Amino acid sequence: QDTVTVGAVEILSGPASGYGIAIKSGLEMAMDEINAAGGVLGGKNLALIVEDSAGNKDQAVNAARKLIGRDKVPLIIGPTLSNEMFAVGPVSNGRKIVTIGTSTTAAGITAMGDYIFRTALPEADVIPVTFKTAKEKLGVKTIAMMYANDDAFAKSGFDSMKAAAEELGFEIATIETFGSKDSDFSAQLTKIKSLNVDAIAVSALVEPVAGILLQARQLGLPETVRFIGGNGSNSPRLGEIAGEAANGLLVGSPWFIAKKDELNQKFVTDFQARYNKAPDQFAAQAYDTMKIVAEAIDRAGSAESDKIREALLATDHTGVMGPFKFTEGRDPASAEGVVVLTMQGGKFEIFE
Amino acid sequence: MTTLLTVDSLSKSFRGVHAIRDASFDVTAGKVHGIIGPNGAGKTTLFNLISGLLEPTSGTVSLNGKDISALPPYARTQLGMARTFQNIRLFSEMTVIENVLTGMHIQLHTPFWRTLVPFAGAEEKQAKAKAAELLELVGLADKALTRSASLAYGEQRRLEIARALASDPKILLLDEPAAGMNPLETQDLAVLLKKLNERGITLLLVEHDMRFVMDLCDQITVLNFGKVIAEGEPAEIRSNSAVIEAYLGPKVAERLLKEASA
Amino acid sequence: MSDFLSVSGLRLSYGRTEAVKGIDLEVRQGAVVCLIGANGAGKTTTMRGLSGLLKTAAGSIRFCGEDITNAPAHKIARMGIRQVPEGRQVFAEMTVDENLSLGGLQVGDSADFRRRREAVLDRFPRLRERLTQHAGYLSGGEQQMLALGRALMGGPKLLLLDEPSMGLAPLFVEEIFKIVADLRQDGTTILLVEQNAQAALEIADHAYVLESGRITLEGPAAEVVNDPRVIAAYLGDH
Amino acid sequence: MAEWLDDFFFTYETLIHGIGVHGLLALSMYCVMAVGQLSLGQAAFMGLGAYTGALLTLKLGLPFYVVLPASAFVPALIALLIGGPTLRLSGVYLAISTVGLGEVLRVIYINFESLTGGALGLSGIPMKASVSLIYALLLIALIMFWAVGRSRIGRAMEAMREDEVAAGVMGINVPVYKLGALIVSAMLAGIAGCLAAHSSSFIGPNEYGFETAVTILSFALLGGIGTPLAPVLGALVLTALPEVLRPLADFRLVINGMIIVVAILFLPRGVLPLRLRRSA
Amino acid sequence: MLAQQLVNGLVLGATYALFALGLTLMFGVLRVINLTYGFYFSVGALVALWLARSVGLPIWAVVLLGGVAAGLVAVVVDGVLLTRLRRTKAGELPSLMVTLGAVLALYSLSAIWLGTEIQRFPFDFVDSSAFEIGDLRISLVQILIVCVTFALVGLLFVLLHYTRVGLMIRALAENEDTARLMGINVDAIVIVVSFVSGLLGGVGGVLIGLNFNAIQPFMGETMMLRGFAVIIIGGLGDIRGALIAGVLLGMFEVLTASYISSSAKEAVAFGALVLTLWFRPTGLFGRKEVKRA
Ligand SMILES: Nc1ncnc2c1ncn2[C@@H]1O[C@H](COP(=O)(O)OP(=O)(O)OP(=O)(O)O)[C@@H](O)[C@H]1O
Ligand SMILES: Nc1ncnc2c1ncn2[C@@H]1O[C@H](COP(=O)(O)OP(=O)(O)OP(=O)(O)O)[C@@H](O)[C@H]1O
Ligand SMILES: [Mg+2]
Ligand SMILES: [Mg+2]
Repeated sequence: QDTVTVGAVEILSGPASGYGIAIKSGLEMAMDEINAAGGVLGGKNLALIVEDSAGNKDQAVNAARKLIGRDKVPLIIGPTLSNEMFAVGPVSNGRKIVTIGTSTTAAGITAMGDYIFRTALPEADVIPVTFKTAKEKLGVKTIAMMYANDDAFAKSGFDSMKAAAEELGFEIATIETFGSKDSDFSAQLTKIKSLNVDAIAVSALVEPVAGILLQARQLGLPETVRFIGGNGSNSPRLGEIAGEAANGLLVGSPWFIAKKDELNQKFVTDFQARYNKAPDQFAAQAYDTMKIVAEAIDRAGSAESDKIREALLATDHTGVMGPFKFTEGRDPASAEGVVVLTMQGGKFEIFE
Repeated sequence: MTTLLTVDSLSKSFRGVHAIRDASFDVTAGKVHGIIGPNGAGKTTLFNLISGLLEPTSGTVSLNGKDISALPPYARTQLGMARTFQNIRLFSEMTVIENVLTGMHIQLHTPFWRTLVPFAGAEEKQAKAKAAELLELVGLADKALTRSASLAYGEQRRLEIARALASDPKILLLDEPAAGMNPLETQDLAVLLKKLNERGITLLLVEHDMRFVMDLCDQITVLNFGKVIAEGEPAEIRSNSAVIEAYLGPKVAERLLKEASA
Repeated sequence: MSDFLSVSGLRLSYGRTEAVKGIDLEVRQGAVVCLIGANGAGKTTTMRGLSGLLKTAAGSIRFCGEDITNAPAHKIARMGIRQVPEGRQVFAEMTVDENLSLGGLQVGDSADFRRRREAVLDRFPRLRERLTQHAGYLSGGEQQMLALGRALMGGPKLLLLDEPSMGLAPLFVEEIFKIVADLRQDGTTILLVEQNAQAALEIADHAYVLESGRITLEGPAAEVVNDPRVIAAYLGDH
Repeated sequence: MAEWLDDFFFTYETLIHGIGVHGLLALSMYCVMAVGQLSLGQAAFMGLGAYTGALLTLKLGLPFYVVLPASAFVPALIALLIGGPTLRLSGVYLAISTVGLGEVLRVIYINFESLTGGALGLSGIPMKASVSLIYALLLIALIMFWAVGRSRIGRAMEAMREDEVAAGVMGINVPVYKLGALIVSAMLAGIAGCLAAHSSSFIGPNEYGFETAVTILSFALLGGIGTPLAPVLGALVLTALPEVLRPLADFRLVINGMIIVVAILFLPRGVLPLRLRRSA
Repeated sequence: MLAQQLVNGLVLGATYALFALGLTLMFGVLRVINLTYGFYFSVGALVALWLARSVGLPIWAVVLLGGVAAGLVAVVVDGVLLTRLRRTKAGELPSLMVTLGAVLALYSLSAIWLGTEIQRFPFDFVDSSAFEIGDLRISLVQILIVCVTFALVGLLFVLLHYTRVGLMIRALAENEDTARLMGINVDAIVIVVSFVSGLLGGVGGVLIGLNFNAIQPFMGETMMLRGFAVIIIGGLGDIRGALIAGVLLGMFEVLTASYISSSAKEAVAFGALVLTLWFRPTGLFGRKEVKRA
């Protein structure tokens, strides 16, 4: 046997396929680099089977089961969404198959079992950093909060925001919700406008965040009112869609496209060359994850799930996101790499 | 001579159109009672009021002395009333015999799980036999298994009658049963209706074929603009000047008179 | 002249059941031709075939020198063949007035249109009273008048009447036959299906008897009405 | 050999569960469509069953044989409550108002966080729904519907489907039949929801919305409603198709959609267009 | 704030109504629950986006051509999917199912082809300035949406109720065979209706895409539920009804969000509107089926 095959379950079709496709790109690029550099376990090729979940939890489970039962993979990367992970986790964990989420930031994921890991930094680690910066450097005191209340990812981000805000003694003027597929936020924003807050914290995926920014400016919300985003806002697409309206938004990120280190620069250039578009953090996290997995397989000296699991716990990797270790609880160990970014003229830059 | 059905000062209006105005009459048990009147006089509306498809604006309908004005249609059927529709309303996807079987709904009582037990469908078998008999009666026996939508117009009319008969009604309301039938078929229908009447079914009949009506009816009520303008035995009706003017026309009246004396 | 409407070897079927099994018909311009037959004989089917609502399985139909076999129904209607369908088929959710306008769609000239509309309303005063009412709420007989009026609005060259007297009060049945006679006076050709065979044969020039999809008898109406077979089968003992 | 079988079963377990559960949902759809109603509320009833079941298991630790009936009971109760007013509606009007039920429930699940977990849903539901249980229930439901369909009740239902007014005149108590059908269908959907929850360990508030409602309807439309078997067949096809087409990768949903189109174009009454045989 | 919220509600309601116009036409006349309608909405927006970006056409041309493109797609889709069913008189439900399958295929195909990432019109494509009256703000695009919606409602109403074509369209809606007997070229009218409803959907897609600045293949899908709600509440096939129901729905949502709770927005809006149905079972303007016993 001269290949080691791992599996991935991602959203490749349907409205949310953008995320899955970015992840798949990151994974495949990393895999090719690994193979070009001699593969794993002393010369075996690393192979990847990516199955589509279409964003549906049953299909995600079906895909995972197929990878485990038919393709006999020892390890699964994904699925893309937290909801899917909650359904897949018990199944793969029950079969003692390592499962690594690269984009699932909701609370409680890794608690599902000993075989469930994640490389995505939970919002709970990133948001306090952002909020603290906002308080210290901008003197924010009263904030309004908005989140997509039908989305597990956004909700869990919001929970972290609320905790951080209370911790820092912010006055919460109002909490507004919306649906993750909404495109009109004028009612909520008009209400917030009348409350004269210093900042607005938003937890949602990038599409609604962009809509909120555009409509806020359109409703004449002053530029001095800062937006603070969660993980969902951390995407170059925000600038593309919202343009100037996104100026001044703050977001904490474990990764930043313009990070100066050599590894990252190379990743960005290669990615751009290969896929003809800039990588986002989903691609970056996936890229690192694949590298982490390859290293773990090498260290395990075998492609058995149990051994990979042991090896993963001992991960000490430096990737495009920075240094990476797992905690006992199989979450990323530190939020040290988190930088606070701000949006200017459609591009992120480091907030000073 | 007991009164089976009583219509008492019944009125019905639709946003300004007074379709029935203060109509009253009795239908005697065991008789054939005709309702005639010009187009738009309110005959079908009257049937709809009697069978419960419409709620009267005022007035009452009683069956066997019991006020049934507030009962829904199915309850009236259970009390022994059945009807046919002027603009045919068959269950068009069903076969002919199934239409008839549906008409027997209130008489069948076998619980549904009995269909699971082989050879337990005695009641259903009887029902089918009876349905076949009714089809024989209306001359549709050979079409029992065709889809009712594919029947010709006149055949559909006869099926309507068979279906209505299936509930074993005490009183049968027929809205233009002979429409679309040729004179010979109409005669056959008259024979059929007489037979039914002899079996004790009271008939309430709307029809424009005067030969048919005069031949069959014991009593006739004439409506015009929703009002009862005349009532009586056929002989009285065909010579009633108001009826002749509003409805029959002199030529038909004359012909009827001639036929009656012949 | 005999080329006004001629049908030869016409076969029509619904799926696998053949309802009209190869009939020949001839209608001369200006004539009233009557088609009689028992329930299910195929009279309505024939009418639907002529007006193009049913595709012909075999045979040909020629009208005014043109082959209209399998021509689309709207073309046939525009050529001047108008059908008063069985069961009236008024547009229930439209007003009486709109129904009439639909009949006169092809009459471009609005003076002509108004004249025709007046003529129809004069003929059926009941419709004038109900002009703004939804046709679906009309009584059966009123709808029959509307269906006829609607066909007349089109100024037909050939009128296909499928049981026009059905559901009409005696006074009105007379009226219908009078209308048929009037129309013939005006030069309209009429193909008439009637259960009231006696009356129909009295005004018809020519008659066909249809039995189970085949023509079993034809001839001048005056002869057909006295044919013992017809008397026995359709006219009854009166 | 045994191992091979085990792997096979592992691979398709969720699919096998899914087909069974969807079969029950298809029957619940069939039940309302059989009386001529068009409901998009089946997903909502399913959600009620799922949440009821999951909560009783997770919070109260009740045994499954108590949980399952309870998750049929709650939707039935709701069906009874909304039954009165909705019975006046027909066709698409009814359908959209039942979508409203689903949307209202969704908002409740999202907002009653302390109980329902909000958007995070409920996870860690023990997998108590075995394949044999699911298919036994499906089989029982099928047999019942088949029996009802062949009886006078089935005839009455078909009559209502074709012409309610005429059916009423035949002595059929139309409102009671409609309400009964709605309640039975709600119970079935509730059971299906409970089984689904106990076979996937996680439920979320967005799983029972408009899309799911349309999916459930499509089981009946693809299969047909002439016999109770037809919608179940529709559920089988539509559930298995995305998995069967997995090798097509990106194009699998495209092909999936085209298969549906072609099937309906040539079989507009569904892939099993038969009618239940009643009269010999 | 109330004034601004009322404006917000009006604009949102107008977008709902705009979306619903073509849908109600298609539904009311062709009697199909056409799920591909959302796709026409997307097509309009995507074509317009392409024209604005690559060809650099001005806004009016982009709106028009986006609409025409969507109309043509609608004609083709209708021709391929529904003619056959119509000919066999298959009824509403099979056509629902066919369009369900088609929509799955079409969306997936366009997602493969175009990706699902949100795109937007160039930043300077429309004047983004807004009118300000005190605290009240309304942008040019919003005014455009409201005006176009009202204008289209007016035009469509006149078309359907006061023209010969409208008469033919309504006749066809009711009884195809009899319409043929009146000399109406049914196939041609069907094409006209598909085209017009596709056009309306496409124009809606362009304008709403401009307003929210979020264009992607699935954008129509998320509007469908609201669209159905609007046409049902307004009464199937009724143009005024679609307008009024759309505006009411928008107002309800906005006012609920601002004065009750944004998390109750959908529930209150849907709940209240379902209640309307309970009181008027065929929608605000829908007639009960004219059918006598
Ligand atoms: N639902 C309704 N809305 C408005 N008008 C109605 C309605 N139902 C009946 N009408 C009117 O009431 C009158 C009586 O109609 P009805 O059908 O009872 O007449 P009829 O005596 O049966 O006539 P026919 O002999 O032609 O069948 C008609 O003028 C009709 O237009
Ligand atoms: N839609 C249909 N599908 C299948 N068969 C049909 C259909 N319509 C009519 N038929 C059959 O075709 C034959 C002829 O029917 P048609 O309606 O032409 O008879 P008709 O002479 O007009 O009778 P009537 O006097 O009752 O109107 C009948 O046997 C009938 O069962
Ligand atoms: Mg009548
Ligand atoms: Mg006929």
